Amino acid sequence: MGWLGPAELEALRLSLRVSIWATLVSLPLGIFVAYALARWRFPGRQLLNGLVHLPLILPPVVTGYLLLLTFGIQGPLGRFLAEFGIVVAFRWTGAALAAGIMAFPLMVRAIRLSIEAVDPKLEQAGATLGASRMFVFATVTLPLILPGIIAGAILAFAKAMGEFGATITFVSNIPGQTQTLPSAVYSFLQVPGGEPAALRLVIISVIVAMTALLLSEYVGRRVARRVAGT
Amino acid sequence: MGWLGPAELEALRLSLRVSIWATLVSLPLGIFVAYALARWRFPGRQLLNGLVHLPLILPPVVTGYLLLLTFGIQGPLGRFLAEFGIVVAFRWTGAALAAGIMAFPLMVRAIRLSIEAVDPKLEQAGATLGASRMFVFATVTLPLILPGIIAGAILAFAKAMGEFGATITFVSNIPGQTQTLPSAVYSFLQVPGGEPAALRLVIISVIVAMTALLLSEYVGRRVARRVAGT
Amino acid sequence: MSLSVRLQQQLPGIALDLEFEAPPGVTVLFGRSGAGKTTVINAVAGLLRPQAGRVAVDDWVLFDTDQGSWLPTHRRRLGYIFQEGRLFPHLSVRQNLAYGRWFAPRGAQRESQDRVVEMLGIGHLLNRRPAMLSGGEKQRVAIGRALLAAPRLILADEPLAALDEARKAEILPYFERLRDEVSVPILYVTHSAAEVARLATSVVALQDGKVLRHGPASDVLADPSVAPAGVRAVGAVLQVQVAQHHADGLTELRAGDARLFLPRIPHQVGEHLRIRIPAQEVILSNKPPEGLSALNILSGTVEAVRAGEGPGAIVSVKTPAGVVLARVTRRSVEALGLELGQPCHAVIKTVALAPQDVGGRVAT
Amino acid sequence: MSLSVRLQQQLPGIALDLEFEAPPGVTVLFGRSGAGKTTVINAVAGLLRPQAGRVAVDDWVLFDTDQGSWLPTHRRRLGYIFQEGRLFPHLSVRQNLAYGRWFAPRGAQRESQDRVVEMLGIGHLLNRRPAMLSGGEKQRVAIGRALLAAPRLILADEPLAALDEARKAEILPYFERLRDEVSVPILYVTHSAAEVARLATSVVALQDGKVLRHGPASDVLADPSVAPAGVRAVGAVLQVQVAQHHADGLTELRAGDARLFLPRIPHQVGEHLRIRIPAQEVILSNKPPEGLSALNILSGTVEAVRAGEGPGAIVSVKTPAGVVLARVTRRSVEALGLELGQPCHAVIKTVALAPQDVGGRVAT
Amino acid sequence: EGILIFAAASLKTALDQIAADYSDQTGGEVTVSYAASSVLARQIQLGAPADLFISANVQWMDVLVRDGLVDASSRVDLLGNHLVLIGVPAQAEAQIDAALDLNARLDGGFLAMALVDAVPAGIYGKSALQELGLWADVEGRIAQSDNVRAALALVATGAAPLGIVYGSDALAESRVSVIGVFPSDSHPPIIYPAAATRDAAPQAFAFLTYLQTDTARAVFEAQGFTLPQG
Ligand SMILES: Nc1ncnc2c1ncn2[C@@H]1O[C@H](COP(=O)(O)OP(=O)(O)OP(=O)(O)O)[C@@H](O)[C@H]1O
Ligand SMILES: Nc1ncnc2c1ncn2[C@@H]1O[C@H](COP(=O)(O)OP(=O)(O)OP(=O)(O)O)[C@@H](O)[C@H]1O
Ligand SMILES: [Mg+2]
Ligand SMILES: [Mg+2]
Repeated sequence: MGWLGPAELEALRLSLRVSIWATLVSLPLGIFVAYALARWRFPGRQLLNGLVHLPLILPPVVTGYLLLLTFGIQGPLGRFLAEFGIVVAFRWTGAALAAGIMAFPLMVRAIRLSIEAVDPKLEQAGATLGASRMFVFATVTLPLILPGIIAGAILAFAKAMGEFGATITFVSNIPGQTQTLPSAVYSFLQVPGGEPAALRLVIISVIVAMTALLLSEYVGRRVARRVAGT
Repeated sequence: MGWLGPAELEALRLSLRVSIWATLVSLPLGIFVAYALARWRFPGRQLLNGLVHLPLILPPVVTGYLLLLTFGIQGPLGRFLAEFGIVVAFRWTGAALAAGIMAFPLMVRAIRLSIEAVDPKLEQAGATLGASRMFVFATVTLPLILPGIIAGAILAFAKAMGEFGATITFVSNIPGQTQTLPSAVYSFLQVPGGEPAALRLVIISVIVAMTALLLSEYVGRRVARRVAGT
Repeated sequence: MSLSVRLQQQLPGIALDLEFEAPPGVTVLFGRSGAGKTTVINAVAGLLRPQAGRVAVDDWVLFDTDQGSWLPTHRRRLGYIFQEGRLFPHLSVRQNLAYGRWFAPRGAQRESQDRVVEMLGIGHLLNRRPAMLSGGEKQRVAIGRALLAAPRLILADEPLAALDEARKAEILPYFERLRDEVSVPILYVTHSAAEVARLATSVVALQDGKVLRHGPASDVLADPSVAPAGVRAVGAVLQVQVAQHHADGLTELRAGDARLFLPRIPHQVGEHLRIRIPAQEVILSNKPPEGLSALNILSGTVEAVRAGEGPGAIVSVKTPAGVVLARVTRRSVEALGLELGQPCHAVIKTVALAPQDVGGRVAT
Repeated sequence: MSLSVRLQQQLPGIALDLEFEAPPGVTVLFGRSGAGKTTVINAVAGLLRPQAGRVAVDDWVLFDTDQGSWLPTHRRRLGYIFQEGRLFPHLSVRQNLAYGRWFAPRGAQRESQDRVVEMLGIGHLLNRRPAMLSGGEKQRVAIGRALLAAPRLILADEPLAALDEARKAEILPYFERLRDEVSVPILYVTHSAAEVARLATSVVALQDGKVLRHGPASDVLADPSVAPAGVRAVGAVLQVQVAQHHADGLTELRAGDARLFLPRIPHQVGEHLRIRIPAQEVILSNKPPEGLSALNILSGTVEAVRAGEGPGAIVSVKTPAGVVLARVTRRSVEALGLELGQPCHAVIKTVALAPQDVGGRVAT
Repeated sequence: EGILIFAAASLKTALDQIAADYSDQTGGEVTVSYAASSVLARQIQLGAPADLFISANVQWMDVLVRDGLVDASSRVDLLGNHLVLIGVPAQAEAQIDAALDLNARLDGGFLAMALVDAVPAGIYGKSALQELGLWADVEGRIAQSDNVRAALALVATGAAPLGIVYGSDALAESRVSVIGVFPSDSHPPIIYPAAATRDAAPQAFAFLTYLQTDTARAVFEAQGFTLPQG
């Protein structure tokens, strides 16, 4: 990677860290929300659904601004978290939060669709054998939706790798802290002669995201075949 | 709508036009690509898959820039289309093109997942009754994936409503031609004290996108119930 | 343990409204396609919440809409064999079989897995996935999975329909053993008259969501008005004991003071069994028959003559072996003068008593 | 039209390697669960591409791996009744039924939809979706859908397994009529001996992917070594004509120079039929029997005695009505001295000849 | 401990170099977060831990001064810039005055600018055109980008024949030529103000001073910036 300067390497490392954390931390919640939306009928279901989709609909800058207002140093949630020693403002954790939130709708949708494709009759069969809802979920539903979870997670990862607008608006563009690859690309594009450097970074991030996507296709297909037992 | 100035109304109307066209025009292609990715094995399949996902992975500005290079007045495809009298540069059609391309991966993924959930045994049953592949697709696969298509289309619409980075880079911001709601929001956010105006526009676009999403949930569920016959 | 069921449920096609008591043993639900059999079983399993009703095993209430009580499916300790298998596609056959064991209470009486596997002939399939099984293989695994869950209530929806005769003949005794040894109530749907006759302790005949007839198997089956099972299923059940195995491949049974021959059966000398003698296989004679190929001739007196709507009649003959039923034509009833108290001889072909009709062990 | 099949295919469990010719009429595939029956049918349908083989209807080649020819499924003009229904969930029953009609060539001989609907008893279901049907109802619709596609080749995989006896009895004649009137080859999988005996023109017995025995139904069924169908299915088929309907509910048949009585059947006087007389229902006597409830006594001479491995033997008796098979014990064979050329009397219970065993019209 | 500077994105090349020089000389560590002035100002409003703010326009600095978020006494007008009219190389150089026939030069094409009501370069450009009496001629032919670099890209790729950008931007782009420089009295002075924030670390003042040394100014000038008059 002699091709990349230390600052750029730093940005790549940070982007990977941010995206991986964003994906892993939001995954359990994503599965839970997807399941709730797919299988439960409860008041406020549509509200939850709308909320989940919000980051997809809003211009990223607006999402970033709203994050700044709520999770910023003076924001209500920001202050609340700070009491537990968790600071996200202007930290890489904040970048992960922004990326995670921006990727969340994609993750939830992918998982939800795969849950809806599971035949409830199989879950019923599990229940007749004595398995509680939780156990049926863990042993029947979860394995069957594994391909969907993988797809959703990788999609979220790819989206997180590319996230820019909300991140820079929320946690700024601080090298080593919050300067992810896309932010670095932005910085280069703002100055004369910065295009080659920007292009280099774009190629890097495309390679990373593509690798993840193709890998997920491959893994997803293998898992799907294992799951279908063919 | 006395609440909105004429320029803002114009932006809303334009956003709706751009998003609806982007969705409708890309839908047939989206279904085709989703089907090819889900059911066919051909060389270059992974390449196609990667290409489809590119807009998701690239920073929007980069996508916009690439669009400018290929579909711009001087771009090869731009000049090619111009021979047929189709000009997209600095036109609302260009905004629709950008929005459509940005939303395409989401649309394809949603439709693809729903195709993969269709039991090939039903398609086989159609074949034994004498239906060709095309006919089976039209009469069995298509109706069964209708909920997925609706979901994918609305998702694409919502995404198109919020698209900003690629659009402004590609077709700029020409009031009445390419100034969509998100561009207007961005403008307001650039100047001190512009927040209330920006908020107003954000609320409008959220209402539109949310209505579409909830409608799609509702229609999707009804269609799914009709399809499942329960 | 006995199962009591009361249900009311409005369906698009029919209105379900029924009530029956299933005594210990096998209660066969039968009725034409669409009569509501699967719906009843699903309600007992808790997969369907009926508009009104109550289901209880003794005084363990599974649900009671009057009291608003409802036990979720997984607490009902079921073994449900579905009409369509429903194996878990992502688990191997072995894992499918093991699924229910997780939840069986520690002390629960439980089948040995090896034994069930052997009986079902699925030993060579244990490492396969369901997608790689044939239709019948799937159903066999589904049966095994339900049985291994140590259920307190077995629900079986046409469990043997997809199986070949030979396999049926192997699995039927297993259900019989369950019926006779374990006190688990079994609710069993089948369209096969042979299975009804062989397994049923009691029979519930459904028609359009209502109970058409309900009672001990012998009563319901002997009733020609209950069309669905078919008159061919009518038969008498005799208590017998294995007396001797002969060298020419026949087994001799002691039935009361009489003897019966039938093709060799695998039971040990001295064992007590029940055998079903299909009414249809019995010929009556008013003279002691001679020179017939039939080895079993029981002499007795006519106890009852029931004429159906068709050309046939069911004649009960009291013999030293017990009461034997014979299905003959009304024309023969007149020709032979078969009246109450009249002495007569029942001729039963040896080969008509195939091993299939030999019931399992009887608690002595 | 006749169907020729040659296949080789390696499966995880078994190696399929077989060849057979299916003459016009119904060719029943049977064999134990997992023997490869569905696999064969799928290869004929083109749903599975075998490693090697050839399938043709007369000289219309469906595929031939030697020549590399392969007709896609939808050009094979099939009517495939699947083991698991496979109805289109998004279409109503009516639309499911109509699906195949789109593709039938203009001039194709085609069943009237009304007639099929009535026969299958699905008239009241036409506007429902498959999810609202019971298991048996689904299967009936699936049968209708296949039949209405005007197929040139019918594939049926246990089509009646999910149906009740009464419904089976209603649908079987329909397959018989297809067999007798339309020259479409029918490949039919079943585990029911009664269906085999009733429908089969020829029988292909499969075991572990190989053809165990193949030939006309009567030959294969009379062969005790072909275990799967069960010896109980052995029987003789007689050509008869309806002579008279009696007032007491019996129908009199002319069989050669002899007469047979059986419970009233719906056929018209003068009609030609085939009836199956199960070997098991026949008792032999070496003296003219008297005072028996059985109305049918055919006198003849012993033509052959085939002893199986068990205690039983099949005795062929040449009577004026045709050859009748009787299954008796070897002990009886000795006791009665049943040897070649020996005169004897075959006793057949009237009620044993139930309408189920009466075949459909015979082309005269 | 080092200091964190929030700086307008267009300063990146120059400021990176100056910060590196400064570190070499003093050992003091300087981290710079580059983003749009509006984004940075808003982050400071909401508690960002920045020590120094360098804005690309006066308004946002005024807002922060008004809110008491920056140390008003430390405020300096650090840099200035020219506004230039650029074109594809075929365009001849010309005097920028009221006689300029922009429409003839556009020849039906668009004039690329930054957002004329929101982004500083666009605001300056609009007032210059108004001052010169050219605005009415071209008002309907302006393609507005979200930042001045994107406007430059429109001209560089040939999508627009003319554009109005900063002199510092035009300098390094070989695909465009400068047609002429707008008279500095045709628009409000272009000023990059700098100030230490309310809670700035002491080193921030040192660096602010360093920015005004001749060494630093030389670097800015090499990148095409001018020094503030007076
Ligand atoms: N998709 C599959 N992949 C691999 N092996 C299979 C597959 N389907 C079936 N088999 C195996 O191939 C053999 C033949 O299966 P097939 O379905 O043809 O049996 P069958 O005769 O139809 O049985 P049944 O009467 O139980 O339906 C079986 O041993 C089965 O385990
Ligand atoms: N999910 C459903 N929704 C509405 N009606 C249904 C549903 N399932 C079945 N029915 C209808 O309810 C009636 C009873 O169905 P059920 O499945 O209990 O029949 P069954 O006795 O099990 O029949 P089979 O022997 O064919 O399996 C039928 O008339 C059927 O059409
Ligand atoms: Mg049922
Ligand atoms: Mg099969």
